[in-house]
Amino acid sequence: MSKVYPTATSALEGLCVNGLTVMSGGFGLCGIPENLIAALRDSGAQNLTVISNNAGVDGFGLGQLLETKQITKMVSSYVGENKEFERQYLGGELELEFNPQGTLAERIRAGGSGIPGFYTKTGVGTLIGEGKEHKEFNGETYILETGLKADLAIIKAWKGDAEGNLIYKATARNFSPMMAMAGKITVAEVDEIVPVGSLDPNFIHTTGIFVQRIVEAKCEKRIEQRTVREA
Amino acid sequence: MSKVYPTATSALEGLCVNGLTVMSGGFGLCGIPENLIAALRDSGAQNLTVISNNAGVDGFGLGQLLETKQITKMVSSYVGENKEFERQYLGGELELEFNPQGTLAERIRAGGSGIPGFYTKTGVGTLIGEGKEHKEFNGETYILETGLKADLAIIKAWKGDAEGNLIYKATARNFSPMMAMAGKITVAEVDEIVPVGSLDPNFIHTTGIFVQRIVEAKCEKRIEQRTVREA
Amino acid sequence: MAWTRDEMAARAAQELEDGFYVNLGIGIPTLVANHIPGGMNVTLQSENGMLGMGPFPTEDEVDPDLINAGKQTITTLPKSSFFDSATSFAMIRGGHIDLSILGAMEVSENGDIANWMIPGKMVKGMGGAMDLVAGVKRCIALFDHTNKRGKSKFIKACTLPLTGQNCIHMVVTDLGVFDRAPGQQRFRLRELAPNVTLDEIQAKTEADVIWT
Amino acid sequence: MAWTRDEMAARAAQELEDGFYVNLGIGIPTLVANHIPGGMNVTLQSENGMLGMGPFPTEDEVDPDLINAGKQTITTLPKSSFFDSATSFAMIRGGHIDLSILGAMEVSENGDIANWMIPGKMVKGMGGAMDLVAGVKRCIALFDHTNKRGKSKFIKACTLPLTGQNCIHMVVTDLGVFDRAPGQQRFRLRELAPNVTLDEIQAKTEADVIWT
Repeated sequence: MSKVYPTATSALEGLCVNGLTVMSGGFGLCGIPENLIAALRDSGAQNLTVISNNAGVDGFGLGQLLETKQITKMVSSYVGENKEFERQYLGGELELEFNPQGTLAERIRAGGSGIPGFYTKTGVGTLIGEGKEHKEFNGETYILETGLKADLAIIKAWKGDAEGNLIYKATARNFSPMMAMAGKITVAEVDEIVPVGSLDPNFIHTTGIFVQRIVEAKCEKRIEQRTVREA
Repeated sequence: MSKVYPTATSALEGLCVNGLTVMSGGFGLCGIPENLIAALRDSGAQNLTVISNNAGVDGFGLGQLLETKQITKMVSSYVGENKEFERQYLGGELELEFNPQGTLAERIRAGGSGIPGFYTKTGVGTLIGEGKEHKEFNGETYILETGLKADLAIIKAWKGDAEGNLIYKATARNFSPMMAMAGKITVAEVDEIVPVGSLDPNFIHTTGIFVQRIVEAKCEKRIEQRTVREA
Repeated sequence: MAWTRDEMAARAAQELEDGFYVNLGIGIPTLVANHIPGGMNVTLQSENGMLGMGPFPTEDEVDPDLINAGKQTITTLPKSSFFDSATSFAMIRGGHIDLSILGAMEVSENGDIANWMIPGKMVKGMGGAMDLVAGVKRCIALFDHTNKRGKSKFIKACTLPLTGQNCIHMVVTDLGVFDRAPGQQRFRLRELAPNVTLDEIQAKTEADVIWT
Repeated sequence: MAWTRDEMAARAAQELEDGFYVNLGIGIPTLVANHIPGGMNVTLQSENGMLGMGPFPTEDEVDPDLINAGKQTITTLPKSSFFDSATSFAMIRGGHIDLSILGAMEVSENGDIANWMIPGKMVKGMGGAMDLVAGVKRCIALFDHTNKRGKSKFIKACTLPLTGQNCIHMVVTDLGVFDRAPGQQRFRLRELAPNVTLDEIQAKTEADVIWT
């Protein structure tokens, strides 16, 4: 029972059903599972709820799933970079649930860790706190946030092995380690599959227990804000 | 303002007051801050509450603080290896609060993460659940556990730099990364202080923001259950 | 003839499946590691922060920084990974471990387990046991059917303080095997140890189970 | 003469201290990085998962896997470290960041801030702003004193949906500086930009502050 799949399409085989809740890693376009997003689009699965910090850009990343109207609901912290998103949202075609970024990250970690709820100060006294349980601890007010899980998590890592052990590079790590935990099935695409035993056990970011399938795939790695200084 | 101290004693200077709540890293005797424990004992600070998965063995690790009766209360998951502990506990000299090991680890992480409470299934229907708030999520019952913080966290790492960045070795990591987060002041003893920039930023276990003081010190690393097979 | 401890471990090992992540408790459950079928990829978790536990070290390989949850020196395997205790129990609490095999002082007919505390005696603590029984997908209790005075340990209701409620899915004792499918309330006798009669096991079982 | 954006950033940078861990918001706050006094060890956090943010890369150094929270390409420093988003916000929520400097649409006299949403317009989202104002030890709001129509943005009560309640400790605008000590309710005028008169700043401030 190998975890290694030859292509992004085969790595999603049997998983892409209508109505799926999908977590998708990445911050902006950094660390997104480009090939798995494209494969999910090609699967034609409809009526998706997508949990992702951002919504991609027009025509790239999750923007590809928006173009084809496969997404019904987004759970995100920031969605600024996407005209098609704006059009669908303002037109009432797309449901949107904003979460503060740290609350989103912690909800995903909680979901993967068997924690159905936790309290946070973030959002107290704002729209985010409305309708949520409030509770005092040591004289301060907190709100209850719930754990998030997904039927499918698609993430991007730098290197991985056939056991599903993963390492990430730089800030491309972001949400992927928690999403790996919170997905009922987690599929990782990696720049490189390396032999089992070549990753140092002290420095594995996501252990294989959280990863059910893995595929090596080449990423374009588009940059949103190329900012340089003089050499 | 350097984080580096020349000795364990100097690294605790000004911190060892009576009535302190101290977190101490390690699982059994694996990954305990041997030198900082000894320095805490030598400080003479009384009436300590110690949060640590275990309580050391007679005369070593936290056993040293028990011998001198500096500890008033322990918060632990397992304390089996210590006769002096047993004597003081049965004699009513020592208060003991048992936490399930995973609840203890998560309470410490929560304390360091600004999360005052979270729900868990662990302990529902047992003594651990008594007197705690119960709440249903999706038809299942959970109990509320609170975040833990400490005035002082003493931990042990493998290598560290002057910025307080740390890496741990093998299973000596255990509770230390969370305790580093939950200590108002965190002091780390390391096998080796290395130059800033020599630790790979992708593979730092505890970032310097969680570490206020660091000291290089030689550890005995006593083994509790030396178990070997034939070569 | 009842099963030996090693035979009990071998029987429990039959519940392993390829690709399983497993946590083995201290005592008899540790022996299960010796009975993992060849060619089957089973990964052992140690709750102090490791996946892919290897065998005990040779004298040369002993590393004080590398121990299991029983505080014994161990080794790594090529697939091993280390992590902190919060991540370790996120794994356990979050239902990522397929199987936990653990010892018991008492198991009740509704799947409660008591294995951490005897009132009046010095209590060592529950360690990770409460987290394991609450979080792991499937829990097998492995224990001697009766105590030293011949009294059943598979009983109507636990008399000792519980480790967990309604969390045991299979019971393997020296006399036989009982299980219940997810959602089922009652255990059913599945297997008798060689030369153990139905009469004998019934006489030694206080729990109300399905015998046929 | 009111402060320029760069002068505002320079003034905010005077609040930095050696050893501080600081999160800078998008926009004017980003400029604060250019005014860190030489020899002062200040570590910049980027909430997408980095401590020790370095300068923008040269063309050769550009790495798509290395960006800041504004999605700009950046570089590392010798002290840098990377971590996941949950750890990043554990840092923020847990009060480990010493200082956050962020932009604002409105700040109220009791320290509320609104900077994420204008009803009726397309809302991009709060990103990490709500976590930052709720968690960081000290928050400085850096913004133009009035909007384009000359209306005060430092007001009695925010009219826009809040980002956080009672969380701003210092206000730096193009006209001057206001602060309040921990536990104090009201802000006090601390400093005027060069050639800004008390009359002018009072006329442009709706918030009830202590002027002397």
